[in-house]
Amino acid sequence: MLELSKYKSETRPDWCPGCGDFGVLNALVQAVANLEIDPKDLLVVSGIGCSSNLPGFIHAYGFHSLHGRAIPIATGARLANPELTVVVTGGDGDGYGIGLGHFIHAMRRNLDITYIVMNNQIYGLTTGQASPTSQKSFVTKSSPMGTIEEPVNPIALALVSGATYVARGFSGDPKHLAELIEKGIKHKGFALVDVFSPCVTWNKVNTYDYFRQRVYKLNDTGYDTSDLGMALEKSREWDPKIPIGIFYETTKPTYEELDPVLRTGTPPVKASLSQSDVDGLFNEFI
Amino acid sequence: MLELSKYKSETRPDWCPGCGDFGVLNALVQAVANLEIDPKDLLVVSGIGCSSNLPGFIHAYGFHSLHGRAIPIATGARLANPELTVVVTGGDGDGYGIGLGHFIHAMRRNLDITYIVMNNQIYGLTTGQASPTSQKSFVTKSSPMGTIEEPVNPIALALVSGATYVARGFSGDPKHLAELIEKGIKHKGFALVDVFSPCVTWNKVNTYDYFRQRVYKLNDTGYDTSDLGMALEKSREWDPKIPIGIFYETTKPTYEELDPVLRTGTPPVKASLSQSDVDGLFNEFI
Amino acid sequence: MFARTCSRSGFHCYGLNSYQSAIRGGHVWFQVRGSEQKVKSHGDNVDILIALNSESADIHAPFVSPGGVIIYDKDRVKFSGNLLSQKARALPMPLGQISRKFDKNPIMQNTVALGAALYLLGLDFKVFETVIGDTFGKKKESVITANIQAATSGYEYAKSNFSQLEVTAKPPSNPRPKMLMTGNQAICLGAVMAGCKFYAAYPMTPASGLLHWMAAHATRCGVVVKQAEDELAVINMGIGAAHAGVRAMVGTSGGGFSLMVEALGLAGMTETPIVIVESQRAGPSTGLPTKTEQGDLNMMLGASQGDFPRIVLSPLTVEDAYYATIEAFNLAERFQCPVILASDLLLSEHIETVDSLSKDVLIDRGEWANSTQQQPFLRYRVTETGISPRAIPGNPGTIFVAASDEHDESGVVISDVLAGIPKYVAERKKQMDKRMRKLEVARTQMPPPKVYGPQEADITIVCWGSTFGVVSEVVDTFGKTDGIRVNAIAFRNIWPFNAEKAEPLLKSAKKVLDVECNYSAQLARLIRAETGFEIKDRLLKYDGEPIYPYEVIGKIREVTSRNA
Amino acid sequence: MFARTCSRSGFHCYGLNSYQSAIRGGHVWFQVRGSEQKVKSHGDNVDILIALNSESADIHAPFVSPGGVIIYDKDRVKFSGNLLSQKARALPMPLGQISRKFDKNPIMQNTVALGAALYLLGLDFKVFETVIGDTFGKKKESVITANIQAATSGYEYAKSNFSQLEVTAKPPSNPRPKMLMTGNQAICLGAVMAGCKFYAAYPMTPASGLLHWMAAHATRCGVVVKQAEDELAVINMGIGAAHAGVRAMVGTSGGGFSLMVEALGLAGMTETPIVIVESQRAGPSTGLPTKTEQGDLNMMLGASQGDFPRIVLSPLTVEDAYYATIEAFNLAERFQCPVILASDLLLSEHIETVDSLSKDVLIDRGEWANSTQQQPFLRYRVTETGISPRAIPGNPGTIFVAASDEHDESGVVISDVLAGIPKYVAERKKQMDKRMRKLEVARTQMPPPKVYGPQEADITIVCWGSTFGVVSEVVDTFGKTDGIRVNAIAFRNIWPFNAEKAEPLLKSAKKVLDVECNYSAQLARLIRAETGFEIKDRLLKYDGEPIYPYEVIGKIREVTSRNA
Ligand SMILES: Cc1ncc(C[n+]2csc(CCOP(=O)(O)OP(=O)(O)O)c2C)c(N)n1
Ligand SMILES: Cc1ncc(C[n+]2csc(CCOP(=O)(O)OP(=O)(O)O)c2C)c(N)n1
Ligand code: SF4
Ligand code: SF4
Ligand SMILES: [Mg+2]
Ligand SMILES: [Mg+2]
Repeated sequence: MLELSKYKSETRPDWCPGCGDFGVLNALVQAVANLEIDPKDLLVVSGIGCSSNLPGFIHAYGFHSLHGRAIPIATGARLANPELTVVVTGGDGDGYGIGLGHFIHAMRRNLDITYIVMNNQIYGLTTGQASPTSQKSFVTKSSPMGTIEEPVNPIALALVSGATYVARGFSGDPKHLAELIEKGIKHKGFALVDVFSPCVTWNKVNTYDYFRQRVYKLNDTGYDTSDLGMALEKSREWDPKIPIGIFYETTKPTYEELDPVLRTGTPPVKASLSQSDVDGLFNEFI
Repeated sequence: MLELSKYKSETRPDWCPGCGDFGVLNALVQAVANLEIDPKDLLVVSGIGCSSNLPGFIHAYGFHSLHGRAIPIATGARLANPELTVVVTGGDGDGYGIGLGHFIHAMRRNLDITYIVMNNQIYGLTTGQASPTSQKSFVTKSSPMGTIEEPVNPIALALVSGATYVARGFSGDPKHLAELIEKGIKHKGFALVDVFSPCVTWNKVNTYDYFRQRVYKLNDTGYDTSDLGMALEKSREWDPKIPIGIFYETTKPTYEELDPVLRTGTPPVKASLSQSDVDGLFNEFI
Repeated sequence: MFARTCSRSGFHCYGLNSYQSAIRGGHVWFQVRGSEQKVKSHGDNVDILIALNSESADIHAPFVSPGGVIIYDKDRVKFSGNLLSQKARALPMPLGQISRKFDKNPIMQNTVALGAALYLLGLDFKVFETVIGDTFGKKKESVITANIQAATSGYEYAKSNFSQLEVTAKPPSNPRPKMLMTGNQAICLGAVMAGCKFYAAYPMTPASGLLHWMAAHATRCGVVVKQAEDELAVINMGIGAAHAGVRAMVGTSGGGFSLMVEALGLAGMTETPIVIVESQRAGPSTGLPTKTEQGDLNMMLGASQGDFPRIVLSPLTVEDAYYATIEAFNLAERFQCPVILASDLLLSEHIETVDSLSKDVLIDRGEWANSTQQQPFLRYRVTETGISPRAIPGNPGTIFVAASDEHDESGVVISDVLAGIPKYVAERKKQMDKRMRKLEVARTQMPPPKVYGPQEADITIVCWGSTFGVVSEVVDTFGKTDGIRVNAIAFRNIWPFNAEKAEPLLKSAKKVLDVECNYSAQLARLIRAETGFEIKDRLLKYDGEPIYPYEVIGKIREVTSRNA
Repeated sequence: MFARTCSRSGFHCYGLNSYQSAIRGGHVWFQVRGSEQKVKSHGDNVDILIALNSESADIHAPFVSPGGVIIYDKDRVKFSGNLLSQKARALPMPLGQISRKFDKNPIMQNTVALGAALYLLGLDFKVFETVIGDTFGKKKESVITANIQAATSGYEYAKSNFSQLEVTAKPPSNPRPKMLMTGNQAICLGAVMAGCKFYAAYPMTPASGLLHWMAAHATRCGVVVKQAEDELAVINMGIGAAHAGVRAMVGTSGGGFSLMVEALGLAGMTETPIVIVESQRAGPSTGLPTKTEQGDLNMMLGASQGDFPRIVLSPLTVEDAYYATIEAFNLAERFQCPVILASDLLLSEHIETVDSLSKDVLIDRGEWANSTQQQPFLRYRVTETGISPRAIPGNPGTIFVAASDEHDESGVVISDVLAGIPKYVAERKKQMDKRMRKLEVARTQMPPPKVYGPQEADITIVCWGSTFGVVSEVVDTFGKTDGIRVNAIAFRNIWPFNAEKAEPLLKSAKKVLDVECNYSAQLARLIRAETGFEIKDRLLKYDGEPIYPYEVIGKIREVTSRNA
């Protein structure tokens, strides 16, 4: 294990005291320290949102990009340099709202990246509007009469879209969360870690207490993480109890292993810029 | 039943002879004729693609919009005038590729519209590139070594996203397809009709023959359309047989029934433009 | 609450909130200026500064006006006082101590300080009580009581410890309560008065206020309000709603507008009327989400591929935002094209008293096909003005398809099998000409830019949008008291640009100074592109803060003294 | 295949495909011009017209040059011949009948007609055989044989029935096979020669050819090619790849570029080098997907909120497309900003012989931090040129976060808790100034517009991008033979606009004519915005078809005769 201080950023997180995102940051640091990933080889990519400020708070390379576009940025970076450990962090609005299309397309690619979503069921940074995971009838600034849409179910979407590692954590249990993240990073292929990360300022319903009373660990129930059908069933559980832990895990060839250029082994960023057979290339046009 | 000729457009379809989309057009006409929907009350919205040319080929109001944006256009139109029958038509690239996010968000709204996707597993109009439903290893102009991504499973996505009517048809069986579409339009809430609609020009794998040899009707097997778990299982069936028919059907309040303004009954397009209590409104600012 | 107390007491006022994206803490302050006269900008100085932390105290102390005061928490704020100007006073108060008596929420400190401010300015405490009552109306009675008690304590503390300001507020002789609103609220009010029935948005500072107001007033005003999954959906929903026949509006800031670019052209091509509020903030990219800028003009003018008609209006004041919004809906339907309402953080979020807004709203829905339309119905009929009578789904006899592909008069697409055939090559040109003719007609109907101040001036300031606030204040104050005569040309109906009307105004000016809140003088560049007239003297600010009167005045002095 | 036969025979040629979105049928034709001299445009007339249906025959017959021929299927095409010009000949052939002997695919008719054309022009049949062999190389042997046999039959039929053209092609004395490629291919070749390692795209006419070529050459050239789910993903993937350190390119047309707008600003703000090919087609909106236009310049210049540096190059010819692409990569990395390569359907899709392209490619990767960087590493260090040394993930000692929010020199965002604090207000301004300084430096380095033709001219044509093809042909031919002296100023390095170099050229011209393929004279407007110089005479075409030499000549005559 590397020292946790290796990942300490100069910048103090600007989250509200008590924000769930602190727990996620700590868990991520714990995970990469356990895995002994050198900060220089770690790239943390995010979109925009309170949660998406995370890359600024960890000492590692980072890209704090656009709202909803973290996954394409991460995809490009990973394809250019598969030697990097690429972790994507962001919010529920960022990933399951505006970024939903990218999220699903990324999963069917099974690129070897880890996606951590700080799901607070609210738009935090923009001061409290309904998010795609807000529970039905949730009253916010943009839904004064309560929301009327079915919330997105990220776990179920991941399961039917080809993700090869699907987990859910709770920032109120950072030790468990760190394990989930660590396994997700170690996992070869796309790993989703959805995290209940309470927004103490704008979401007065889905609080730490709310989750403490409801969550239980799949792991404690002798659950089989290789059973997709069962995973789908578990993904629909919410009342009265909510499962956390690894829902599903499987092994499939990664995108990196299948791409005709990447499978040759040289990371593009290290390849020579000049073409090997210039004459042959030019002759194609004659 | 209204006469089919009522829906006949002046414009002859410009699809390649044999294109699966002819079957879809005919089935749609049959369905709206059976339902006696006056062409003036029918709005057909599409994106861009061969399949998205459909609104030009049926005598009804239409909006041939942007690639991937048919669903938001249809959503706006329906919210402005819920007295219209709104049908969205398009391709797999349009709906499951660039438009995937809108597709999923629309389903969780359960707006009462019908979405027909002419799924030919290829980008037809742009002369044959891989689409999000292209089978793995499919060779196209953009994937000369074969595609390496897991195809999108639209049925499964619909099932986990809150769609209340989920069906699949085959344009080689237009009578069955017409029934599915008719039921979809009659259904209160979001209805998806995914259609195997072969592209005879660019997809030489998923041909009429390919499907004729594989499809079977769920209806013929005493299948229970109210069982979500079973529907999910069926959605994963492909080899050796592929189910068509209604996968799942349920009743839930529609968006129109829940929206605080729409549920008052007056379609916004018919509401008076002037405010009823102007003084009260102005006084709020004092 | 303080601003509302002023406006109800019949004062004019202007308030600006300075804050950050981060929800928590950071450096947050709110400044209010009140006066018997209309207040047109946030001004240079503050009369009463309330500092809840040392940082705020240090930063803003130098701006406390002579005769003004700084109120701060004597237990928590370290404040030396030597940053204050000579005649200003430092008034330490036990804000926290008093407030904790009534509620543990630290926000209550504000209320205590407000109470003190009321005393210092000689405002009527009763008016304040009604404001508190209305503000917390829906909350528990106890909250109201606590607030009133806290304010009273502050009032009493100030009364026993400090003397009133010299500049105490003399209530206007005939106190008439004024309307107080933000630019965003003025836009919303204009929209619902214009008959807007559909509003879609995705949250984004500084446009979120539109969504919040609309959502809160949806049922009351009969507006279907849709928070969509992203801005692509937002604008396409708006276009769909407009196609179905309602007046539709969408709102966003620059980043969201970037995502609306493709559909802007769709509205142009299908000739669908739609109003888009673009409330600018400091860019590029995510930039400074809570800071102001006027940096998106180039984008609004260039957005989307190809040539098509669009209209851009930039309201000059909160009051104007109300009228410009109504006008935007009329223009959108008259010319069947997208209309962009260019606001910015300063205009959208600052709060200002407005003189009575007209409740008499003229609605012009443009040209419509009647239901006994001759067949075949030509939705895109080529006409002299370029305007073709519209029809909407549900109407018998006018069935057509709106298409983003090029089409003929009836709407049939000519991009596929017909493209390249001479007849359809000509047809394409006719449709382009027809659409662009609308823009030419609109151009001739655009009013000239607003000339503000004296006819004759030594220097003429050119500006657009919210910057008119500070510019007009300088014209009114400095321009009237100093020897230098100042007037302004404010561009509000920005596009299509009416060069015939603008050019003579510019050419006849003695000296011209361009004042904009962006790096590259985007308006000045537009003016040059359209008239050839180059404005060399420029005051450009792009650090996120609004322009202050003293900056404009300084620049005026510089320009007029040079080779004078 | 015909074009390739010409080029292998040492001729210059230029070919243009006219087609529609619809895959099937429609009105499809392909025109080729060959000559001993360089051919610079599609020209006005055709020497040999092959018409497979009556429609094509009727439409194009008037354009068959005197001495030229029209070949048509005598069994299926009704052709009266009275549309032909005087000296042209109509040559009916049993195309269908002959072709059916070899294959049931109707495409084989083309091959028969090509065989006839070879005879008529006196081209070497052997060269054609090698072309067929290479074209169908990967297909079955039988296909090759069938094609050769079909062509032979056509050749023989023509030989026994018709006489050769008067303008038979004299093979150049020293026949050197020439390279033949489309603009898209030239861009691809330039990209891989410049070391591009990542190409992302979403299919879109007329940029799809880039994706097809790149996908086919991915392994061979070591380029990771990613077809993404949409253009939002495309450009963000490109930016991600560039951030990780490779040279990255993306390609699209106007509609897709509309979706890239937000990320353009991201590249600007994070200072990430990225090359974006924008191949324009006729807009607005979906428009005419298979037709050409130069209508997106306003968008390229205005795209994305706020001010940030971007560079726009518009290659003038296929050959130039190769060099401009290489330059684009160098500029992107030197100035760490997005570079837009403005192509259009005509340039991207027409096929042209090019004189030998240099294989000697200069690569300039700009400024890099070394690994023993002083700490803390300042990724956005304020420098005199605005350029800050870069670093990429994986490098020790240079850890930083690239952020779309405003940031300080080290990359720490100052948009949240720090915004509005005077120190950071100043910091913001410094970063804006730093970024925009890069644009100023780039501006001074931009070459002047290309002056083509004689120094002294009676009329100077202003153009950009692919329109240079037809303009330069007119300068070469008409300009040399007619009494009127013509030259041209072609804008290729469009932005940042180097007014100092352009203005004197424009001002010293006797008469200036703007020739553009768009409605609103977007280049002329840019020129006026930047120099004040107004070009009143304009030849603007926006019906989807490229500009023909005769149109330019007609306009020249009009302008020069007026008050001459
Ligand atoms: C294109 C665009 N639209 C809107 C915004 C405004 N915006 C910033 S963050 C955010 C939502 C944040 O919610 P979430 O992703 O859940 O993050 P959280 O703050 O809750 O952690 C929005 C809408 C933006 N930055 N860009
Ligand atoms: C923003 C944008 N990107 C790309 C395109 C080009 N384009 C037109 S249709 C199409 C795909 C069509 O595929 P699909 O939706 O499956 O329809 P099909 O033609 O197969 O019926 C694409 C990529 C476009 N019109 N707009
Ligand atoms: S607003 Fe909510 S999500 Fe954002 S920092 Fe505060 S607690 Fe966390
Ligand atoms: S290309 Fe394919 S999808 Fe398009 S019309 Fe032809 S057969 Fe149909
Ligand atoms: Mg959130
Ligand atoms: Mg398709």
